Amino acid sequence: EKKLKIGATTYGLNAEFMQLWSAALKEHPAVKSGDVELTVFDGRYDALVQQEQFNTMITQKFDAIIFVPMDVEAGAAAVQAAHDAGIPVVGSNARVNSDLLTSYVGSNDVLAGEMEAKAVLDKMGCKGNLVILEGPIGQSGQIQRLEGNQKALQACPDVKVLETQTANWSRAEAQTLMENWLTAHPGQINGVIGQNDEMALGAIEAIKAANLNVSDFAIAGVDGVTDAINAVKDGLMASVLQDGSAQAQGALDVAIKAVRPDYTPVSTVWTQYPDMKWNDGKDKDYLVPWTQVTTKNADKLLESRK
Amino acid sequence: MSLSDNKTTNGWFTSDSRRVIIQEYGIFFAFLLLSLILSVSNEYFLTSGNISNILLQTSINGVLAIGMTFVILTRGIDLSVGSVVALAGIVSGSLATTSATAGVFGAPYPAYLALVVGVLVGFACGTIVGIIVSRFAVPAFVATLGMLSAARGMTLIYGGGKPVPGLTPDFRWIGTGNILGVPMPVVILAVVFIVSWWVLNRTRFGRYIYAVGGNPHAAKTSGINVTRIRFIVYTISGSLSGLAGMMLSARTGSALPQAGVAYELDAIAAVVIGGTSLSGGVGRVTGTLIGALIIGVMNNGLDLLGIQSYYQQVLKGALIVGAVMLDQKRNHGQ
Amino acid sequence: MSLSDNKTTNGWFTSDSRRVIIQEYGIFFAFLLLSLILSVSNEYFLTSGNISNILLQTSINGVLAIGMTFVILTRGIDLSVGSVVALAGIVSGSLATTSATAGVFGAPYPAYLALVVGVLVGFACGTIVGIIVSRFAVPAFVATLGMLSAARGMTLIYGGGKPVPGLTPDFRWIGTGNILGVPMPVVILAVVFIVSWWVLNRTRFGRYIYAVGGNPHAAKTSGINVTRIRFIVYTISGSLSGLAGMMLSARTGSALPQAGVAYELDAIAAVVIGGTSLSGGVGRVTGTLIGALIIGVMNNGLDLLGIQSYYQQVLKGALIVGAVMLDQKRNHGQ
Amino acid sequence: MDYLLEVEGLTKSFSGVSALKDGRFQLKAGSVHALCGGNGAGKSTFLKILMGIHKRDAGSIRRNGTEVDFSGPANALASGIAIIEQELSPVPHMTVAENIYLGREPSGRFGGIDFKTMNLNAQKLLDQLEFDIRANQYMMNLSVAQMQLVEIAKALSHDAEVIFMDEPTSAIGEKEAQQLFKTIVRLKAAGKGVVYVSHRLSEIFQIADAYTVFRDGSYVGSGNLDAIDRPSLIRMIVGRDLGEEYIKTNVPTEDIGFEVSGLTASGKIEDISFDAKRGEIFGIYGLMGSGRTEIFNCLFGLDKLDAGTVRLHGQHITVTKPSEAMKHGIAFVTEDRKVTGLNLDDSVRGNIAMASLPEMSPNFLMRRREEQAASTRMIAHFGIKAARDTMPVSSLSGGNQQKVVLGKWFLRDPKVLLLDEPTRGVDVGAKREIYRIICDFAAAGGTVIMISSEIDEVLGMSDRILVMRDGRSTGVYRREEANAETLVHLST
Ligand SMILES: Nc1ncnc2c1ncn2[C@@H]1O[C@H](COP(=O)(O)OP(=O)(O)OP(=O)(O)O)[C@@H](O)[C@H]1O
Ligand SMILES: Nc1ncnc2c1ncn2[C@@H]1O[C@H](COP(=O)(O)OP(=O)(O)OP(=O)(O)O)[C@@H](O)[C@H]1O
Ligand SMILES: [Mg+2]
Ligand SMILES: [Mg+2]
Repeated sequence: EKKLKIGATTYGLNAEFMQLWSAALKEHPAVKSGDVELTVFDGRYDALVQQEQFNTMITQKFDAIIFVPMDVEAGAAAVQAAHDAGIPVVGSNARVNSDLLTSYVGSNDVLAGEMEAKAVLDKMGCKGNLVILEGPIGQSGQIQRLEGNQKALQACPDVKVLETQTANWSRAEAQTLMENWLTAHPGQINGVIGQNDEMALGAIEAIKAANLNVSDFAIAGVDGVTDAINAVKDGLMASVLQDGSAQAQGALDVAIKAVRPDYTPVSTVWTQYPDMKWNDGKDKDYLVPWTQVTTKNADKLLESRK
Repeated sequence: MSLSDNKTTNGWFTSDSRRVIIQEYGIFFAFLLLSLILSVSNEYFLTSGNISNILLQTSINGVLAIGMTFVILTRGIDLSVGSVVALAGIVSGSLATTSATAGVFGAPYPAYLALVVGVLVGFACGTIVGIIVSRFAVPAFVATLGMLSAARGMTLIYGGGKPVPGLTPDFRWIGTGNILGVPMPVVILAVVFIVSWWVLNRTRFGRYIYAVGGNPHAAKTSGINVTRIRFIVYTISGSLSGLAGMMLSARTGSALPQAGVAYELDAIAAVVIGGTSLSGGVGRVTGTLIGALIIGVMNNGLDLLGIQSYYQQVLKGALIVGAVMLDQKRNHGQ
Repeated sequence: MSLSDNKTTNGWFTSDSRRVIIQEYGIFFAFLLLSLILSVSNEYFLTSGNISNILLQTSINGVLAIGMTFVILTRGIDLSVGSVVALAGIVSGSLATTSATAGVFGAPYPAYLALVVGVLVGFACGTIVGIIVSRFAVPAFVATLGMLSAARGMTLIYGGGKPVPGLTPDFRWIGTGNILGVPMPVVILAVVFIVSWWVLNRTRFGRYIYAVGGNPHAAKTSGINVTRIRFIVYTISGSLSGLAGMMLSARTGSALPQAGVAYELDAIAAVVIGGTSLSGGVGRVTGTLIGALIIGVMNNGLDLLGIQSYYQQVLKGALIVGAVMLDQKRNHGQ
Repeated sequence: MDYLLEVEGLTKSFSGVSALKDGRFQLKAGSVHALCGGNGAGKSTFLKILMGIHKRDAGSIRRNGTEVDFSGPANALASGIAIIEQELSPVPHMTVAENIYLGREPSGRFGGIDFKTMNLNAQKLLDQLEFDIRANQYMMNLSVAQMQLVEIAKALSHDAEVIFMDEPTSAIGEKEAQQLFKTIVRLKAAGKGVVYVSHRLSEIFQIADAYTVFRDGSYVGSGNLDAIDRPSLIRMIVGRDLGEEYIKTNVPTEDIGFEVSGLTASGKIEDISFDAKRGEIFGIYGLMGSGRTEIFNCLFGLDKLDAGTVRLHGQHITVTKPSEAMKHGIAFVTEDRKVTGLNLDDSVRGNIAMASLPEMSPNFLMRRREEQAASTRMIAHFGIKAARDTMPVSSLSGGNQQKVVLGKWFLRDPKVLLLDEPTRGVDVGAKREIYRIICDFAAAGGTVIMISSEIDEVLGMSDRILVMRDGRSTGVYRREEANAETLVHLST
């Protein structure tokens, strides 16, 4: 049987999460065995660059494409182009607004937003003031996690949101922002919702620098990056793990299936998450469950990173 | 001051025009070499489909870089192009969308109207920058850095931070259509290039630009309205950025508020690689086009070869420097 | 670039030195005005805690901008500072981490060792750039743009795209510690500033930098080794970027591969706002410090006032331009 | 005996165009050696090679008998050679003292510079030369003439054994020139060697001992100055006999062409009034900094005037910017070709056309053929020596650059010509040509107003002369009633 040529384009590879995602893709058994020849493209945080990479893959007659779009809307044109060329496209990790996707393998960001906000609100006892550190405005992660944040906040009408501002997923930016907020609202901030771990970690550093006690704050993030797991272990924050490896490997399984009708999945994802059913690779949406990071599973999670 | 403003590194202005000429060919030579290497390394590189890809990928940066050439020739710089791309894209997109939520009242309007408005948005940004630079003598770097920030902010405010999806097919034609098989963005780039070449090389205004960049004192003493020329180049760059913004949104199918981030670097790089001096007065728009093509070919080629992203970044850095070094070397050699 | 932007208006070199001096005070005046407005609008602005915040937030950009001043004074530019920040951060971090996976063999090493290595990494990047610019006559923009890309790539390759967490407290001291209550980053900025001021204003090397920027030909005929001066400024900027990279990772607690993106723009902005001309030969490191403070105060103040990020961007653009315009206006007025 | 410098067979070409074919010369200690030749003869190139600024293609240079090969000016300086370059090269944002001692700053404490000593030394040097410049002034605030004086002081401060002076007096006044000559005499007495380049032959005969003549890059001859007379030297330089130096062919009419009254720009000039007739050459003489250039700047709209009226052919005109002045038919040949005259990045042709762009492109489009024809015409008219008119003007010799500036303004067919030091750096032959062209222009009914620091030139060319002192006019004198003494007297 001929080797499959499968390409993946990600919105960008410079941050840890996508790095883990793409590393997992390369660890997929079908890639290791040589059945699949995999190329991972770096979208360089530009929707147009991703579209151009689609064109490159179409030119080179790739068999299937895995797509982590930079933007919800702008990815649609790229998917259309691949569809026109008869190449199946499997979405992963981030949503794209197109019904031409073969499937989507990712996690529900609304849910994550809700989970992290809940963790913060629970610790605050459903009262007090909090601040929200957002991702870059307009990205699907930011939009959906904010939706989830607000859903959880509805349950606690007494909680006041003092500030909502973007720190662009960046720890350094969040740290600066938090330093300034601590000055502008002295003694008033009880909780911090970071839409990702990096920003939550930045807030923690700001709190430390202001000689405040981090455990007096309710802080949460999303993703489960290594630093965050360590922080959870130290009781500094809460985090929910987004299983990028499962998203990546699951997506590849679905992509292979789209080309080879007789394929059965070879990654461990499907056994690891029984809630996520393979359903013969025909589902439109595969949602990898979130895992709350706790002091109990932290070490195990860290172990799996090595 | 220009008393001593010799732009070469070694010794006086040793044979500048020769340098310019060789530079142009020199960089063309670097471009050919790069293309040659890539076509040997990858079977797809020279396919018509891929060449069309490269040209498409070059078109937006090419248009921006040509506008930038005008500005840099007068000793200026325009850092705002990327943000203006986004602003013009969003504003014109909101007129040309079928989406009920993202469009302005009455949208979709005819594509030509959206296009005119998009160019006007760019023109307006250029006008503001131009006034600040030419009348208030604010350094171009500061004025356009301000616009970089402000135009991005306005983009986000205008669209509420959300993209504008569902652009009409008419509007998208400038990104996806073609004329006699040539993709529209490439046609636009070609037209912009030819007109610019003609303006810079054949018209009075073009002469003024070189004169102002070469020696503003002498230009002024020769009766040239230096302030006006300085002003106009920013409106050109702004308008072309507006055009590029619409090419971008027409290609991607929706207008994005985060479009065009850091595009100014690529545009300036194309200009400088093409042999135009950042100190003004010297350069050719042909060089700029080749510079943009080098960047396009490099990005395309490294992706084609499937080189790992991290290594790509290192290679790109080395290749850019290498291309220019080759060029300089040839000059020195002679 | 803006070689003559502010010098053309009336004939000859009308009283430029007066202008330079006023420029420095002028921008200081803009800084005071901005601070005044903010302290009136927000009760917390002038608290000692907030002043300390501002200084902390200015420290990294300040160090980078001072390095950049050396380069710009010789008519150069250094776009690579942001990437070098990341590279030096990751490499030194990998020596100073307690993490078993992210550290190099034998880590954690003593903090001073990591610090020396971090500065050396920056120095090495500066050396490469310096050689390319000074020996091969490649325009600084191209050479440092190449390094911007290459150093980022090397950072990602070195750390596999992962951050280095768990930096030792000793190492973190340069970011979080303090001397007599003054935060270490502020102390570092102060030391860097004082040394740079002294070098630029009191030593031969400093005057040679001005001479090379002001008139390379005159410098050369006076027996100054122009090539060497050009080379050295890049090693200074590189080393200071290395230092800044460690200040950053020490502050945030881990070394991130995506650290420092676009820092070059802020650094150049501080230099230019501070009155240093991109065409070299004119400028003061004091101005640069004030420029960095203006940026710091602006970011801090807008956050304090709780202004929405979209509007912040528009305001920031307007304020930067406004500050410089005020400054220019005062000059013209006199 | 060993010569301080002995040069043979020096060759140099720039991108295939030969600038110097056979440079030869011997410099004795304690002598002043005049290097003579027309514009573009290769004098500056020759000196730049000796100074290590340019690399030679071939030839030998012996310094005190030993073969040397300087890789840069630093080496030349180290071996005791200093240069005053033809083109001024100041570091504008540094003080006079810093410019003078660039590269040789006195050390102070902690490895710093001893600015106090440096300023003191510089001031001492300037005072000793009787140059009226403060050492702590910024270079950019000086006039061209003052910058030239600083360059002179800088070269002298090196205490070098050999000093090259490439047209050091072309931009300065009579008084300062005499000051320089005194210094040269002192240097000679101290056993140093001076190489002196100038197109003013009277200077050469005043101070030089020996001469070497180049023509078209080749050695023509050399000898002692007391063995040659002025006409023979001129013949060697230009290769043919030249007639009378100043031949006036114009006759002033009674029509007033250009009238200025009460011109005032505060702090620079005050209450200047004069009128120039059609067909007249109206000279303006004054010492450095007396405000002559300022008059022109005001008339041409480059500087604001505080008071005063201007009439052109009887019509009242107001000028606020150069383009307006140009519309009225005024042309202005500025004194500093590098700063206000030329775009050094552009070609000879482009520079000639620079002030006539609207005329050459009535419909926006450049008329290339017309442009080419115009440039060919001006090159022929002024005898500009350039291999092609598309070569950059920066690669022309100084004198030829000056002619390009003249060509640029003559091309406009002006009614009124404002000439500020029009023959700066132009050789004897070409000077005569330019004088003839100016006279023809006046004879055809044009009005010429000419500033010159060269007393002979003002006296030889002008019909009437306005003398400036400290920003004021000390009167207008007819050619017949003026002579060198009166002018000097009135101007000081
Ligand atoms: N950098 C250069 N590139 C090309 N040609 C040059 C360059 N410098 C000088 N030349 C040419 O070399 C020739 C000699 O020039 P040079 O400046 O030595 O003349 P010169 O004798 O000093 O004349 P002048 O009296 O006008 O100063 C000229 O024809 C000039 O055009
Ligand atoms: N850039 C300047 N800044 C300050 N003062 C100046 C400047 N240029 C000229 N001046 C002064 O203005 C006055 C008139 O100078 P101007 O140049 O008109 O004199 P000039 O007679 O033409 O002398 P020169 O021989 O120097 O050209 C002088 O006192 C001079 O010092
Ligand atoms: Mg000469
Ligand atoms: Mg004058």
